[in-house]
Amino acid sequence: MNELLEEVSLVERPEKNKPLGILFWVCVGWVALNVFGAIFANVLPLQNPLFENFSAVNAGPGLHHLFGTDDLGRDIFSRVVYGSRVSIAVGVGAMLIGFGIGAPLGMLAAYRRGRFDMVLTTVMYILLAFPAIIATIAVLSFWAPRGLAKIILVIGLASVPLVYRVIRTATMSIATKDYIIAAKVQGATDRRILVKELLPNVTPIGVSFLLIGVATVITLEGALAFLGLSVNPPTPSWGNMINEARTVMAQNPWLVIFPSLALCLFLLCLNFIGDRLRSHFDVTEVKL
Amino acid sequence: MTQERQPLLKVRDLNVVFGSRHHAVSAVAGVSFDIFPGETLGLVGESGCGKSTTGKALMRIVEPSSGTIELEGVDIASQSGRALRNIRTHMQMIFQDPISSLNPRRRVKDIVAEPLDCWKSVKGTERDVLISDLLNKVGIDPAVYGNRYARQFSGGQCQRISIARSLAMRPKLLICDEMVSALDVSVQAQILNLLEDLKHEYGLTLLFIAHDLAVVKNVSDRVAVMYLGKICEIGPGDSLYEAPAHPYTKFLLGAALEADPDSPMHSQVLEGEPPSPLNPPSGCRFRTRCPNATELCASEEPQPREIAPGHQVACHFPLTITRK
Amino acid sequence: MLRYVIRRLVMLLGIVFVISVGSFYLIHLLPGDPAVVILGTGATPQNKLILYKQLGLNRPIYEQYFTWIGNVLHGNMGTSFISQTSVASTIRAALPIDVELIVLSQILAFAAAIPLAMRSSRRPDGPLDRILGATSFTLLSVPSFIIIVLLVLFISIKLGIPHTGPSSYVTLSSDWIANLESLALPAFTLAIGSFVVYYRVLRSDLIATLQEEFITMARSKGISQRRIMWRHAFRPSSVALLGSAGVNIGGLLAGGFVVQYLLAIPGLGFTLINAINMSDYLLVQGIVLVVSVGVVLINFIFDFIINIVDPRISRE
Amino acid sequence: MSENEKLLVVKDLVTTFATPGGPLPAVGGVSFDLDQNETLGIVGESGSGKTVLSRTIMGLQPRTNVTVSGSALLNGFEVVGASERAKRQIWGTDVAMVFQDPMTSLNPVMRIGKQIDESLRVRHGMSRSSAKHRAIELLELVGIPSPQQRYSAYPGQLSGGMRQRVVIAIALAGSPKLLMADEPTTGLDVTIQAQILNLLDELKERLKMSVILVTHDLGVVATRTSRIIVMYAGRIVEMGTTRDVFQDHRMPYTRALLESSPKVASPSHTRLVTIPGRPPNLLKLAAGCSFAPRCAYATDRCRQERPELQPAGDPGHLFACWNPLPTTRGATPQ
Repeated sequence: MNELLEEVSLVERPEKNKPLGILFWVCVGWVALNVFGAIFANVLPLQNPLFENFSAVNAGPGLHHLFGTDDLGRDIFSRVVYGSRVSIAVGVGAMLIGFGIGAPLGMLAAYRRGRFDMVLTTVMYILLAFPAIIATIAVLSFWAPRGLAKIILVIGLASVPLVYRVIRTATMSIATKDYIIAAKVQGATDRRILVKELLPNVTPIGVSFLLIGVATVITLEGALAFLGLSVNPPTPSWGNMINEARTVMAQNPWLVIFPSLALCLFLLCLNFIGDRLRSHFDVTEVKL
Repeated sequence: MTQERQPLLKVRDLNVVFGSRHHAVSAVAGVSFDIFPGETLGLVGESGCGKSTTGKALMRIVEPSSGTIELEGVDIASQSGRALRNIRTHMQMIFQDPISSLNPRRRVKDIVAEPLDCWKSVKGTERDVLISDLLNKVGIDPAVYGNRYARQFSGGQCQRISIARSLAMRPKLLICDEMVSALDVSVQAQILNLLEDLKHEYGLTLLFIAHDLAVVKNVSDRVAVMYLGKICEIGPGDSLYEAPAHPYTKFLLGAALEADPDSPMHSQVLEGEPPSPLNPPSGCRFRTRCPNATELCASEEPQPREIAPGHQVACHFPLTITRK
Repeated sequence: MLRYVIRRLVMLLGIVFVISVGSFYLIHLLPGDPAVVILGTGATPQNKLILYKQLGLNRPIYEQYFTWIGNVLHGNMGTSFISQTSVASTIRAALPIDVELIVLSQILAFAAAIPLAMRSSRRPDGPLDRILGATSFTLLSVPSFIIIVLLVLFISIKLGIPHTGPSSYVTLSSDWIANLESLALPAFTLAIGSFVVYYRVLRSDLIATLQEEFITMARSKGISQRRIMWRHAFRPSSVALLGSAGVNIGGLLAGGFVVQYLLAIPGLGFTLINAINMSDYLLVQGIVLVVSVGVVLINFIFDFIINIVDPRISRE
Repeated sequence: MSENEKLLVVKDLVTTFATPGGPLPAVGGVSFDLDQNETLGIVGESGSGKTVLSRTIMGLQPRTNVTVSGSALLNGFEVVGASERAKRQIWGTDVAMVFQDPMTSLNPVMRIGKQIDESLRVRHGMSRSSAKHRAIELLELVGIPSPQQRYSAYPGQLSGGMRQRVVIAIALAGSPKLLMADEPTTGLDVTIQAQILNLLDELKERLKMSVILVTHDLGVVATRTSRIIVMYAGRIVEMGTTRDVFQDHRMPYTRALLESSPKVASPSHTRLVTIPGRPPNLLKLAAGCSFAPRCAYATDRCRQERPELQPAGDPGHLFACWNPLPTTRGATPQ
């Protein structure tokens, strides 16, 4: 069908890009709101997430406590907002490390090819074969003491081979295009080609993968929290809030439901934005 | 001072080998030719014959494994770094796929200005005037289309933009690699005429690579025919088409379709398909499909020899030439 | 084909070697005295001495490795200083549970994903495709630990259905019905995650394949729709599916700990978490090695299957 | 000849795609017919609707976002509006198709022998061994060397020309009465193209088929068809015997098409006749003649009123133009 359509209407090449749609902007808004909350949690008129109000233990959602309180009387709404800090910090921080190292290497390897590419790619593929989750857990569990920075660093480094592979594949599909050869022929330097020709075309792929990567890392952080390998209580994170609430969820299901909802909505929005960008920029499926 | 014209481009014994030692494919095997200033040399052959690779090797887009490529006496094959980048601006190339030869995320003006910006040779308003002028020359209104992105254009328009870009540095030699084969006939005619006009206006020398015999004849002064990595015949277009000396050229011309119901049907069709370049036949590479092949063709490779002024053929038994 | 398999086998051995070195030196990458890390809190001077002797920690580091790998190849991964049991036997007891869980979940996931993807790809953007698209996309964003928690919350606690709650694992050999009941919840949870991936990958590939000219060609032969889907569209569309299945199954082996931990299913993941909590270094090391090699093997096997399914790949 | 002896009768066929930009009339009302054992050429540039037309005649248009109206009576079977199930009965036996690109029209993960004998076994109920036997015969028929071994090859192991022969073998498996060849030689080299065209000619005579040759290349149809249809913007603009279309064309577009392609016989540097502008956007078709904006002879009438096909003297020669070129027949009466 597409081929036939191209045949009949190729006159003025139609914009292939689908419009982004309202839902996309709703998701962007939601993500922005979460990030805003995470950054300005201190400044916002929120209750202290660590304050144990024993006069209001296990309260349901209401006016005073929007999402209710937990078994120690702590305000769940403010804990959810504060909890987003850890998730977002880990997700964004780890991906920044991953992209900071993996993306330039991937682009360079795909553009330069030759021995540089061969050696680097072999190393990365071996690292990729090593299950990143297991390695992360093993390192985090024996590398005391735990802390946010260490978690970000370990997950970030573990994501480098994956980012490298995605960016390298994406760059290679672009680097063989005639316009790259044309730029070379006009006497453009390698740096100019990387910045002016390759980067603008790799960026959309990179951004959509980055967003989906952030979502994946946040999920991983949640899993680590369940194992007690994320930040230490009482600092709230979405993961450890859900984990702590499990024991009392029969009595107070809100304790589980609100942080779960916050986590899932945030992940959903990230995935949706990433997915929409991918189809908008006509990027072929890049597998995670 | 000699009376004889000096060639603009002198290619001697060009070889391009792809792949590793065990799977070596010699895509171009000892190709030599000259291109004189102001002329158009057509390079024609079937897919896989190495014509495109030859064009790319001249620009060092693929690395030649041996041979010399002299542009006005300077050997391109031995240049590197900035010198190579510099010498490349004297030669430009237009590609087969008009759409993929333009960066979809850049504006038309910037694409055409790219060579100037690379060298920072022309700046400011002078640059803008030059770009507008180039776009006008190829029939694209710079005021209307200059700020559009390349992805919004059709194949024919993209090819016009490519031509404008290639002319920005005032190259001496333009290599056109199947530049009209992706276009419809009506658009193809527009582009071919445009190319002819610009050739005169800019005093260009062209290497025109294509598989379409009629198109090649139309644009070329001289034509070279390639088969399996080698040039089998080279000569002035009109005489080569009228009286081909190499059996392969004759078959190729015989297979060409004419839009004329009275033209003869293909009575003599070349049988079989070209052998694999991984394992080319000994001696003459065409001998496995040639009706005139003998023992000699298998044992000894025919060297190019002149059968008429400027008309060379690499065949032990060239077809008899009947001249008017 | 044979050349390709041999090349991949050599690569596999190389990767396994690197993994074994990685697992072995994990301890040296960590700061502090290895003996303290290994023995954890129970590091008496006497134990330390035994350990030093057993592992040869005072000998050159490469000799330590060869001693260790030699033992591992003989099925001896050492004896845990915490539980005083052989690491190999602990792993042997736990591994079958993982295998069973993975097999069950994959059967469920494929059984749902393949027919549904075939249905929805026949009418892209049709009602079924839209519903499944939205559902799968939402499920994609729900981590397995939340699914488990919510399932336990609603099924076990609210509805009070027995046998599906935590800590009810029964071995396959003792009572297979009870075993299946106890694995139903974790297998279902893992199946959801796999289903989402498989459905989405297969659907988009099938849609692309169905637009190919060879499908029109098959239609023009006058053969039935069912035959076109199964004989012509499914196989060329299944390369990405198999690739993601390889990655996903490896991921289940490596990342199955969440579900196992939450439901107290004593598989490798559960054992791993316990070992981490007990600071049982040797057991962690053993599990890391086994799981890593397992993941690599799974990827290798799936690569091999992909090559059989699509002869284009090995030719390239 | 009466209508029921015609192999194919097409009347007012319209194919419209539903696109995000609105309805797109890829084929906008086409009528013609085809005799038994005749070779008809359909010529047009990309965007002329020739490929969509050929698929619609077979009922092979995409199944979603397409509406078809009019009639296409193929060997007595009404294709338009027929269910997929009903059309399966004519596919392969009444009509078969040879596709443009042999790289994409063969299933890359299925052995070529299986692709040939599939319809023999499924449709004609042949046994495994007799189907294989027949498939090898077909491979031999289309000139594939060592067909026994080729039977179990994958398409990727064959060259483009060989693949196109395999596609033809598949099409011939059900002994069709009409062979629809859509740009059968476009991706092939000239020498291979000549081989394939000769093969099609030979098979047509041998198997008493009719052939519709869809192409953008006038050279392909010049010597191998008895009649030609010229399409522009989804409509027939001229139709007649091959000789009429080439030598006595009345529609300016036909002439422009003929003269804009370079000829081997004309000398180097011959200036080509060009058609200014580009083919129209089918989403924004104007009221008058679609070719008017590019036509040197266009008048106000051309821009406002669409010309219908009208007879041009010679039997079967029709053209759609208000200001036709003068006929050359008067000058040299036969």
